Parts: sequence; structure tokens; C-alpha cells
Amino acid sequence: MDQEPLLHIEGLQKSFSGTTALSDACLTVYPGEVHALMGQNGAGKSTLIKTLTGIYTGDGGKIEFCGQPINFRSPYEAQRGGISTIYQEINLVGLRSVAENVFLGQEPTRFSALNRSRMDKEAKTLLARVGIDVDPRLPLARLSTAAQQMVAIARALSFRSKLVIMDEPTSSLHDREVDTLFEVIDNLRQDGVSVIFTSHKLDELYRICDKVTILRDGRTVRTSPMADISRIELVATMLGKDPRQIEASGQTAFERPKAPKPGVEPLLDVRRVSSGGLCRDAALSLHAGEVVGVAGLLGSGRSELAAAVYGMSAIDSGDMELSGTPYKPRSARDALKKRISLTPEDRKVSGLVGPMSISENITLSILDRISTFGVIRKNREEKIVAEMIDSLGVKSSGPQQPVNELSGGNQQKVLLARSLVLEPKILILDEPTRGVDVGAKAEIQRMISSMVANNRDRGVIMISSEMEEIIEGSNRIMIMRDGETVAFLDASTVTNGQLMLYMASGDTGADVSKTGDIR
Amino acid sequence: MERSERETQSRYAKLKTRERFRDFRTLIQGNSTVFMLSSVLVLLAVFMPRFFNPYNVSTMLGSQDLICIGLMAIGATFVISTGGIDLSLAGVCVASSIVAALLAPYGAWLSLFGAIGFGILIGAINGALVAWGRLPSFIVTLAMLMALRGLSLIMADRGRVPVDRDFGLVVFQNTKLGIVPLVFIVFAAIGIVSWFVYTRTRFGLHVLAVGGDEQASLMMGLRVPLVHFFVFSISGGLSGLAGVFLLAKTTTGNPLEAQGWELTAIAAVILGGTLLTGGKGTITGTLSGVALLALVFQVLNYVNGMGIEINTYLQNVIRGLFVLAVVVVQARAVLGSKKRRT
Amino acid sequence: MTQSTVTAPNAQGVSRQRSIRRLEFISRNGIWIALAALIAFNVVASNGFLSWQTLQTNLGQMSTVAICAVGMTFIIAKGGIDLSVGSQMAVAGAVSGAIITSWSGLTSVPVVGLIVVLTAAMLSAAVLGTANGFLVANLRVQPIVATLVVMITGRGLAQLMTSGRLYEITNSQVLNLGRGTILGLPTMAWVMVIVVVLATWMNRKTVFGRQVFAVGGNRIAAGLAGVPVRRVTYTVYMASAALAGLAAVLSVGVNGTVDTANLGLGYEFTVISAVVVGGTSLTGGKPRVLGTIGGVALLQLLSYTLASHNIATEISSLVQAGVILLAVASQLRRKS
Amino acid sequence: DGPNSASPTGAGSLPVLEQKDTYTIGFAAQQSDHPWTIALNDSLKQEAEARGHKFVMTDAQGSTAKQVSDVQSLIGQGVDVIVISPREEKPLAEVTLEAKAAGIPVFIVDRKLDESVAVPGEDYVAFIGSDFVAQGRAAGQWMAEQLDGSGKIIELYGTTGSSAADDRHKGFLEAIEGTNIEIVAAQDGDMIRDNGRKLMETLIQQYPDVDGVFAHNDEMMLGAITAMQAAGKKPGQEIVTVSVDGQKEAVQAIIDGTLGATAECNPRFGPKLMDAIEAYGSGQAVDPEQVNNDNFFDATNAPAELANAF
Ligand SMILES: Nc1ncnc2c1ncn2[C@@H]1O[C@H](COP(=O)(O)OP(=O)(O)OP(=O)(O)O)[C@@H](O)[C@H]1O
Ligand SMILES: Nc1ncnc2c1ncn2[C@@H]1O[C@H](COP(=O)(O)OP(=O)(O)OP(=O)(O)O)[C@@H](O)[C@H]1O
Ligand SMILES: [Mg+2]
Ligand SMILES: [Mg+2]
Repeated sequence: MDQEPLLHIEGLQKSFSGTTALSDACLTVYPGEVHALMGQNGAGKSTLIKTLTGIYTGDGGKIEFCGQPINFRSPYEAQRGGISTIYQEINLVGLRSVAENVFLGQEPTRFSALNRSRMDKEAKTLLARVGIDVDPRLPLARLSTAAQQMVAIARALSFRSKLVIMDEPTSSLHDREVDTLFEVIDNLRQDGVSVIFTSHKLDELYRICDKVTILRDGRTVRTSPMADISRIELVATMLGKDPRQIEASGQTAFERPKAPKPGVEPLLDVRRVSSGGLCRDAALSLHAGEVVGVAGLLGSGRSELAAAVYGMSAIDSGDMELSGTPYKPRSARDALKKRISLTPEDRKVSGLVGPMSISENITLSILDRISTFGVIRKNREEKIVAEMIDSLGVKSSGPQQPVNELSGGNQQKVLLARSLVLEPKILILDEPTRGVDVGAKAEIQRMISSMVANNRDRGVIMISSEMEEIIEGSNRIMIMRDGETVAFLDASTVTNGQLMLYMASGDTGADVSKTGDIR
Repeated sequence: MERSERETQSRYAKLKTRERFRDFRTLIQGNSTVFMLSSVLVLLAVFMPRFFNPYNVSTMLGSQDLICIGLMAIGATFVISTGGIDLSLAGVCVASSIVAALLAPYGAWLSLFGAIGFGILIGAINGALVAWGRLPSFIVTLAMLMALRGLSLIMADRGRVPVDRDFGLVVFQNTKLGIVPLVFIVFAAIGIVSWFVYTRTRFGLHVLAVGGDEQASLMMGLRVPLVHFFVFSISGGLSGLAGVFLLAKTTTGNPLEAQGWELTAIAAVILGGTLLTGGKGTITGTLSGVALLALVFQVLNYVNGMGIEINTYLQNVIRGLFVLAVVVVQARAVLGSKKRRT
Repeated sequence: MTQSTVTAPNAQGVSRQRSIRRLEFISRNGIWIALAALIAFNVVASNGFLSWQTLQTNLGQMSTVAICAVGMTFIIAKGGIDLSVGSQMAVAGAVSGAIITSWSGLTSVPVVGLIVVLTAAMLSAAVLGTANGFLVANLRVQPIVATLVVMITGRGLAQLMTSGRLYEITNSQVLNLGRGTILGLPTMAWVMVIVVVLATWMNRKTVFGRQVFAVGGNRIAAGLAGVPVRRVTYTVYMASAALAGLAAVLSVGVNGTVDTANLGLGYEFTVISAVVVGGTSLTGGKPRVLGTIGGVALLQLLSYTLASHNIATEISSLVQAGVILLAVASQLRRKS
Repeated sequence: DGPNSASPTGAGSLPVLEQKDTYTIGFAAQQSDHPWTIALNDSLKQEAEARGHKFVMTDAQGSTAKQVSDVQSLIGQGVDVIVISPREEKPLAEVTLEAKAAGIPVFIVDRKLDESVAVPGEDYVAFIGSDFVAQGRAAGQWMAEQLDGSGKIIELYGTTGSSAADDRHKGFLEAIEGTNIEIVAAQDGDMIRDNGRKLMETLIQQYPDVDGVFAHNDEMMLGAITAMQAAGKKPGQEIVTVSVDGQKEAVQAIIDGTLGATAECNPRFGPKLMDAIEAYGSGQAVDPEQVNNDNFFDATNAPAELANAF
């Protein structure tokens, strides 16, 4: 390359008390380039990004941006310097409106007063560019995770920056939104804007990225044009293994569970349930020994249905039966007593207790099992936790590390561990592999399969926006659209395209132009 | 799974009406204190018309419960909206009143700006400790309250600092336009400016954003420390002005004055519907909350005189229960509006 | 840039690491270091400091605050706050005073009388605690507001009960509880020790302690994980109130009077300061009971030192404010 | 009529009080969270109601600004007479002028007003009160006698900055001036028993050989006595103790020998005040300055006076 690099990072170091997150990270990004940042969970990708943009102060190393050595001390400075960032955990203000979130920090004013009408109008155009249509005056918290993610992207676009950083923007997006996002990235590239992109989905990297930098244990191990590196090589470098050890297999590590015995009473029967206005007339049945995948577009009400089953939100109409007896949970505790467990999609707000340790988080739902007369048996707890950490491969400085210090993927594993130790009859998984690296994803998928395979009295409901996961991991697929159950399909025969059509229009053959109502 | 078009439409219509009803409710919720204030005023006008005699109205408009508490409450609204709390309000108020009294011999203007400047300085110290020292505001301002009580005693040489009755600032209190005291006009002007800043400027929006989610605001590139710094400075400055008006009312700087007023001011802010956790609030609500509390004080004094004896202990109980009632109504309303997810 | 070289962390990084570790040491042991420094100062500068009597005086004086602070630690860790401790004490004092004077026959029976008085005091305070719990857990009123209301109303009620007058307490058992000594240390101090030991144990070993931490760490997530958030909320407020009731009886005992206007007046802020100085986060999280006791001891020894050196109030309040700030600042773990 | 007496027709154009059988008396109290002030408030209320007057009380809860507003509220209500127990001399003097302008006669109890603003007999009818300086002086003189003019003493100060405390301190200093009595420590106990105890527990250790203790009120002294006893001292014998107020428990303590003496500060203004109001209403002359002849209780008269103590 004869061009001057836009960003040049060399020997970046950063450690937290106890853990070294970055020991020797290097990254060089040229103008107009889409650069992938790859690495296992906990490899240090987010830390690199946060250190670059001034959230963390680095311990050593040098950063040059536009040929100048720089040292941003706050995201404000980074933004002013021409870098706009979408961080991994969505960081927007839920109580404020969508438009305000888009423009926060660079609001249009007139005579030093906020120009709200202009703000709303421009926000609406920007949101349309990323393909979502919402009232910009709505409080942001009213949007689903995916829509919030799109708002964050719209926000990043609103800054005319030289470099846009996206830390796992697609983890909560559906294919269609991913397509929109990639169009947007393409446009950026054409405008000469560089993009740093992290994702655990290899397909996406190959589709959109020009180059890749692979981090392992806080150090850059390889940089290469995307075209020069094969999938196997990429994964092997990332995991630090020999390519020959990584055999090419299917997309996911699921082994499709055996079909349950026919004619048995369902474990869970949900009949025409409406809840919270977003889940209307949903129906679902789950048999013992089966995995039911729930597919749907952004905001189709899947999470809402899960919330209703888990007793989180009140049911307006309809009824549910659990092994033939009426089931009307009024709280999550009710559901847990019936041995129904849920791993929520939003791990930061409704999943983990941030300041608690890994161990304490894992055993939070089984406190009565590890205690006698309210006194916790430490050894029992340690044993359970050690097994779980081991089998899920949680990377940490020890079981006593607070979970908010873990990398995103490792947090997801801890969340999953909490449900698994419960040994629930019905396990509801809402986006179970969100933000998990390929290696760990396979482990998680294997665990889900084996849980059902080994315990034929249990069932799993798996909500996922990843087609492959749904198709390969479940027996049956339930499709939701606008809060309604529109179809049940047999997973062994359905194809990716069919599924897409059902989700979009409800019957095969109709056009797919209708956008999901994301409100 | 097919449903007729008609059925769908009627469902949507139902949802729409529910939505509209919710909008109306939101309107009342958003302004519940304003509504409550108006109804209390109407009730008083009907059942105690004599309460509104010009003298009474005039003194009420100039009373410390309205003016001093009001100024502190406006400041507290800014601080609370960022998710912080300012317990040093009354301390700043008293210390500033002594500063103003000490500066009185050098003229009214110096005294006025000296006191406000002192308030801003103290607020800025609070703000700096919170913003850059990353200390919890509860403890910073609590310590500041203690320190200010000590400082006030030192400045007043353990005594009191009287000022002349024809001192410029006292004139503030005594001048009236019709039955409206000048202090009230100044207070109203400050209320309007604050309302504008809070709802119509970038700064106001940043205040609410920081209160809504500090971490996110930081990551979105807001200068969070500066926001903290400024809200405390504003709060300090307004409390300083409250000190000036306190001096105008009592003509004496007294270190023992205004004990516990910070809690009254904070209670008023909360009555006004501002979330203590930050991110949501209104200035109009705060002002109505202040007016409501001031009215309750006055009414209790007044009812006392109508042959119904309410001794001061019972008054406290009633005050407490009144605040409770308002807060509970609000909490219910908020709960009703988002009965989702526990 | 295809292959990177492995470099050792440079010198700058290493020294940063070292200074971070030093900071952490200070932050973890801040109060104890401060306490040691204060003791050292007193040994040098105060008359007869190294005496049994010093220990007695300080332990006795800190015990009522410490007992309240233990309860407050759990409330704050749960993510709440309680401004009504002082009023709870006043109500408990008023009730126990009324019981002692009107049932003097029963209350002067050894042991039984004391149990009656203590139960009455703790229960009556717990009623206010229940009110707090109800407001916070059921009506979702924000804790500061809920307890502020209970603070105002509670003291009003206590004063209504006594019409503002003082009760002179002559019940020898109550007086003994406040003034007596066991093994050379004030009985009050022993009560404090028992409370602290129990609370530490609960915090470290029981499900309840874990649940308080979970609710304080993330209320929503805790609820979804099956933690009985409401029950935990009630429990911490009621337990803390009951402890305030206990402290009230001790205070009544040592002073021989029930003064509803002043009993527990201003305790809320002393107690909260001690808890925060002790390292429990005001935004909720892990309860640090021993830290709290360190905090109480620090504040106690500080005011002891200031008084015994005859420092004027105005200066004392400046010094105390400064020490509280410094202690909290040293507790703060740097975020990045 | 002497030049110093006020009458409805006299000098200074005082507002007239129309003669009625019963008056509506508005009383602006300064606080009601302390035994002494409670006794004062009760005395006024009981006496007024015993004589059939209507009694309206406001409570400033320790805030001067609120007391000013309270008086204004009483003016607004249109009571017949206003009685003020002023928290501060100057601000309340200003509002007294307002009452005068509104045609309502004012009586001041307990503490004086600033005479440069409002003059008794001209701007308000009468001052009926106690003399804090005299109380401090009496206590000081007694202390000086007991210690034979030399010794080290501890002073338990009332609320720093309050006039009751400052005046008692002033009077006490006047009385011990010229003697060899030295105040080795003066700490603020806020007039609260618990604080008196805690301070004494601490100070007795720093100054184990102290000769006397002077407390600005009985409550603090009662706390201090417990502390001295706990430290193995004999208050009243080894350590000379004197305080101010004369509340029942303190008089009892004198009988018990733990307290040496207390300078009375009688809160029972009711009868005197009501006499004055009624006299004024019926057009008689009222002495504009009536200072209570406060008693001094020591071992000689305590048993006899116990029944009268508040
Ligand atoms: N605030 C913190 N305190 C302590 N350790 C931390 C903190 N943040 C990150 N770490 C540690 O630093 C390492 C790198 O984490 P980072 O979040 O950068 O990983 P990542 O590559 O982004 O992983 P993921 O793909 O899961 O998002 C992890 O081991 C993590 O535990
Ligand atoms: N906490 C909330 N408060 C109000 N509305 C919400 C909340 N969470 C979600 N919603 C709304 O509910 C709609 C349906 O969301 P839900 O999460 O059930 O959809 P989903 O099918 O799971 O889609 P996604 O892929 O976005 O998770 C969302 O579009 C959002 O507007
Ligand atoms: Mg990451
Ligand atoms: Mg979802």
C-alpha cells in the first residue's frame, strides 16, 4: 500500500487489576477500508476499541490517527477527532426519545434553543437510511433490542467521521437488517470512510470486509487481506490451533434432536395468548424431548411471548397448560417453581447481576439447593460452579471475578450456565448465542442438543435470529409475525428461503416487500 | 390462523382508543402536581375565601417557603435530573446569607453578587468532587453541608450578622408591585429562564441524558463531568440567591437558620414528578411542588386559627402524610403506565 | 504488519501497574489505615489515651450508631436508603417509655421486663420499617422519598405520643442495659458486638446475604432469576428498623430519659456516612458490615479526639467533613 | 401614667385593643422540641384557655424566617393580639412593626427585640421575659464562691450561635472575671442530654482533675452527671456542678446531692402575660418591661421549691 494509513496502532497494552486484556495489540487501517477485527471471546477486541476511543487509558503503546500521534482521553475527544463508535453493549439512553439519542452531543439548534422539529425530521431520514421506520419522538426504551441497535447505527452515521467503529453490531440483528447495514457500510466505503467491524459470524466478515486483524489473548497474531485467508485458517489462527484440527463441518454444531414420541401430551401448550399488545394470539406447543425454534422478524413478538410464558408480563387473553394442568404464572418465581427457565436476550439489564461474581451469578437461581436452613454450603456451590465453568469454557481470572468485568461472550456463557444448573423442564433461550465466538458457540449448541438428548423429559424453546441455528438446532419451527403465530414447520425439510418468506408474509409465494413493523 | 379483515380492523381500533386514553392519562401524570395545585387552590377559594385576602396573598408570595425553597428546588431539579443529589442546599443558602450580610457595608450590588458568587463557588467545589473526583454526590454534599455550617459560624464569629433595614437588598423584600413583592417577580423570572434551559436547550437535554444513563452518555461522547460540574454550580448559585432573599427577609445573617430546608426542597422536587434516579423531570412540576408545600404550611397555620387545633406535632404528621399521598398517587400512575416486566 | 513481535510491557506500563496496585491496597484498607493513624495521633497527643476507660467510652458511645449502621448497610446494599432511622428510634423510645411507666409492675420483673420493653421497642420501630417496605416494595415509591415521609411523620407521631414532654426512666433494668458493664466493657458494646457478628455471618454465609447483594446489584435481573425482591426489601427495612428500636432502648437506658424530640435526631446522616465511608456503595451492591463498623469507629474516634482537644464546633464540623470525604475518596476503586 | 408605661391612649400610638370578654390570641412560638420551650408554650396555652380566650399557636420550628411568616400569617388571620416568643431580636422587630401597622397590639415574651427598631411601650405593648445574662451571672457567682475563686472548669455550651447560650456564657464570664477560675474546655452540647453525657465522658478523661462543670441547661448537666458517675467521680462533691433552667429533675438532683445549683429560668409566662393583655384591653397601664424574678435553686431551697419546678 502506498497510501498513508488512517489509523495505526502499535504495541497497545492495557491491563485491569488481575487480568491483562491487551498485551501487544497492533492494527492498521487504511482510508476507505472495511477492516475486520477478529478474536475469541475475551481476546481484547472491545478493550482495544475502548482504549482507542478514550474510555480506558492505555498502559503503553502508540496510536496514530491521520498521521498524528493521538491520545484521546474521552469518547467526546474521539468523536471530535473523527471517530464514531458503536460499542458492543448498546449504549443509548432509554428514557430519551429516539431522535434525541441519534443527535445527542450534536443537536441542531436555533437561536441557541433546541430545534426539535428539525431534529425529529432529520432523525427520521437517517433511520430510514438504515431501514427502520419509527416515530422519532418515542422513548428509545420502547424499541426492541434490534431496533435500538439500528438507532445506534443511525447515530454513528450522523457524525461525518473518517472512521466508524462497529463492535458486534449484528449480534442482535436479523438477516434483513444485516443486509441494510451492509449497504450502509458499502456506501461508507465508497465515500472513503473506513470501518472497523467486529463480528463472530464468518459469513459476514467474508461478505463485507477487505482485511482482517486477528487478536489472540490481547495480542495481534495476524493481519491479512480477507481474500488471502481461508475460513479454516482464520478460525485456527483465532483459536491458536493447527488448521488440521479444525475439520470442516456443518454451519452449526447442533445435532438435530430425535423427534419426540408422537401422540404424547405436550409439556407446554400455549393457546391464543395475547400479552402486552405485541404478542397477539400466539400459539405454541412443546413436547418433551423436543427443541422448538421460534423464528420471526425484528419485533415480531417472540421475546414478548417468552416473557408471557415466564411470568414476566401479564397475559391479557388466552391460556396456557403445563403437562395438562392450567398454568398461570404471575411472576418469574412462579415459573421457576414450575421448573421453567429463561435466558433473556438483554443480558446487561435483565440477565446478569453485574457486580456479583461469576460463581454467585451461576448459583443465583438455585440458592435453595445449595443451602441448608438458609446457610450456603460453600463446597457444594464451588463444585457446581467449577463444573459449569469448565464445560462452558468461561474465560476469566477465576470464579470470583465480577461478571461485569467479563467480555461479552463470556457473560453470555455465565447467563446460560445459570439456566443450565437449574436443570429446568422447559428451557426458554432468547438468542442464546448472541455475541459468542465460533468456538464457544459450538459448545453451547452442543450443550443444548445434549441436554435434550440426555433428558428426554425436557424441552427447549429457542428464539433465534440466526436461520442456521433455528433450522439445524430444532425439531419444529414456529414462525411469528406481528405477534401472531403464522406457521409451524418441520425443521428437517424447511429451507432458508422458505423460512424467510413465512416470516415476512405469512404464506409462501407472497412478496417479501413488507417491512416488519418494528414498533 | 386466518382472521377476517374486519376483525383485525376492529382490534386495531380498540388498540387505538386505548392508546388515546393512555395519552390523556400521560398528560395528567406529566402534570399531576399542576393539577393538584389547581384543585387545592380551587378548594381553598370555595371553603376558605378569607384565605385569599390581599395581605395574606402578598406575604405568601414573598414567603421563604416559596422563594427560598423554590430557588433551591430549581437547583435541586437540575442536580437530581442528572441522578445526583444536593444536600448542601440549605448550607449554601445560610452561608451565602452571611456572606451577603458581611458584604452589606460595601453596597447592595457587591453583596448580591458576592453571595451568588460564593454559592457558585461552593457548588463548583461540589461539582468538581462529583465530576472529576468521582465521589458520590450524596456524601460530597452531606460533608459540604457540615462544613458550611461550621464555616457559617466562623464567618459570623459564632453570632449573628445584622444588616440595616434600609439596606438595598432588604428593599427587594419590601417593594411591592400592587400586592406582588419584587422577590416574587425575580423568582418567577428565574423560574421561566430555568424552564427554558431545562426543556429547550442542549444543556438541558444533556442533563437528562446523563441522568438517564451516565455510562451511555459518556460513551456517546457527552462531556459528562462538565454536566455534573455545571448542575452543581447552578444549584449553588441559586441557593446563594436564596441566601440573599433569606437575608432580605430576616435582615440578619444567622448560622442556625434554614435547618433541614434541603429536605423540604428535595421533597418539592419529587412532588413535582422528577425521578430521583435521574433522567426525567420538569421545572413546572417542581414549582408546583414548591407552591403546594408552601400552601400546606400556610393552610395548616390558618386552619389552626379557625378553631381546629392542630398542634405542631400533628402538623408534621399531616405534612408527611400529604407528601406521601401525592407521591403514592404519582407512583401508582407511573406503575399503571408501564405495567410491564417486573 | 503480518507477523507481530512479542514485546515485554514497557517500563511505563510496569510502573503504572505498580501504582494501581498500591492504590488498590489503600482503597481496600482505607478506613483501617485512617483509624490506625488517628489512634497513633491520640496516643501521642491525648491525655491517658491508652487506658481501659478510653476503650469503654468509645465503644459505649459508638454502639447505638453502630447498631443502626449495621441495618443501614443492608438497606444501602439492597439499593435503598433509610432516612427514618432517627424517627424510628424516637417512636421506639416513646413506646418503651409509655410501657415502662404504665406497666411498671411488669417491666420491673427481672429479665421478663427487659424482654417486654425490648420487644415493644423493636416491634414499634419495625412497624415504621414495614411502612418503608410497603412504600418501596409495593407502591414503588423511591426509597429516599418514602423514608423521608416516614421520617417526618414518625417523629411527629412520637412527639404526639409524649406530647413533647420528657419521660424520666427509672426502670433499673433498662438503666442497667445502658449503663452497666460486663467483663469491664459496657453492656451496650456487647450488644453491638453480637449484632455485628450476627450480621457478618448472615452477610457471608446465608442465602439472605446473597439475595440482598443480588437485588442491590441488579434488581430486574435478580427478580428474573427468582430472587424474592419484595421479600428482601421488606426484610431489610424491617430488620434495620428493629435494630433502630434496640438502639433506642440502649440510648434511653444510658440517658435515663425519653426525649422524643432529640432521640436519634440526625442519626440518619451519621449512620449513612459511616456506611458509605465503610465502603458499601450507595448505588447498591455488596454489603460490607465490617467496613461499616470501621466507618463508625472512625467517626466516633474523630469526634472523641476533637472534643477531648477542645476544638470548637465550627472547626470540628469542617474537620469531620474533610475526613468523611477523604475516607470515601480512598474507598473508591478507580473505574478504569 | 409614667413615661414608661403604655396605655391605649398613651404615647407611641400603640394599636388599641378593644375590650372584650375573650380575645383571640395568636402566639408565634419559636420551637417546641425542647422541655423548656414546651413548658413555655404550654403555660401560655393553658392560662389563655383557662381564662376563656381563644388561643392560636404557630410553631416556627427553629427558623427565624418561618417565624416572621408565621407572624404575618397571624396578621392575615386578623387575630386580636399577637404574642411572640422571638427567635431573633431584629427580624421579629421588623415584623412587629408590620403588626402595629395592621393595628394589632403585640406582646413579646422570653427574649427581647432590637430596641433600635421596635421599642416596648411604643411599637409593642410590653416585654415579659427572662434575663439570660443574669442567669449566667448567677451561676458564675455561685461557682466562684464554691471554688473559692480558683479552679479549672468545663463549660457545656448550649447551641453555638443561639442567644440563650451566648448570653449565659457572657454572664458567666462576667461573674468569674478577676478570679482564678479557668475554663479549660468549652464544648457545644446543643442543649441535649445525650450530647452532654458524651462530651463529659470524653472530657473527664482528658481533664480528670477538673474542679467544676457549668452547663448552659439542666438537660446537658443531667447527662454530664451520669458520665461523671460512670467515670467514678462524685459530681456535686468532688466536682462542683451548676446549670441553668430549674427543671424538676434538676431540682431533684440538687436534693440528691449530684447537682450543686441551678439558676432558674422560669418558662411560666402565662399568668403574667394574660394579666397584661387583659389589663391592656381594659385600658389600664401596662409596664412595658417586665423581667421575671428568676429564682436560684441550691441545697438550701431545693426541697421547698421542688413542687414548683417545671
Ligand atoms: N472492566 C474490566 N475489568 C477487568 N477485566 C476486564 C474489564 N473489561 C474487560 N476485561 C477483561 O479483558 C479481557 C478482554 O475483554 P474484551 O471485552 O476486550 O473481549 P472481546 O474480545 O471484546 O470479547 P467478546 O467477543 O466476548 O466481546 C477479558 O478477559 C475480560 O475479562
Ligand atoms: N421493555 C419494553 N417496553 C416497551 N416495549 C417493549 C419493551 N421491550 C420490547 N418492546 C417492544 O416489543 C416489541 C416486540 O418485541 P420482542 O422483543 O417481543 O420482539 P422479538 O420478536 O423478540 O424481536 P427482537 O428480534 O427485536 O428481539 C418490540 O418491537 C418493542 O417495540
Ligand atoms: Mg467485545
Ligand atoms: Mg427478542
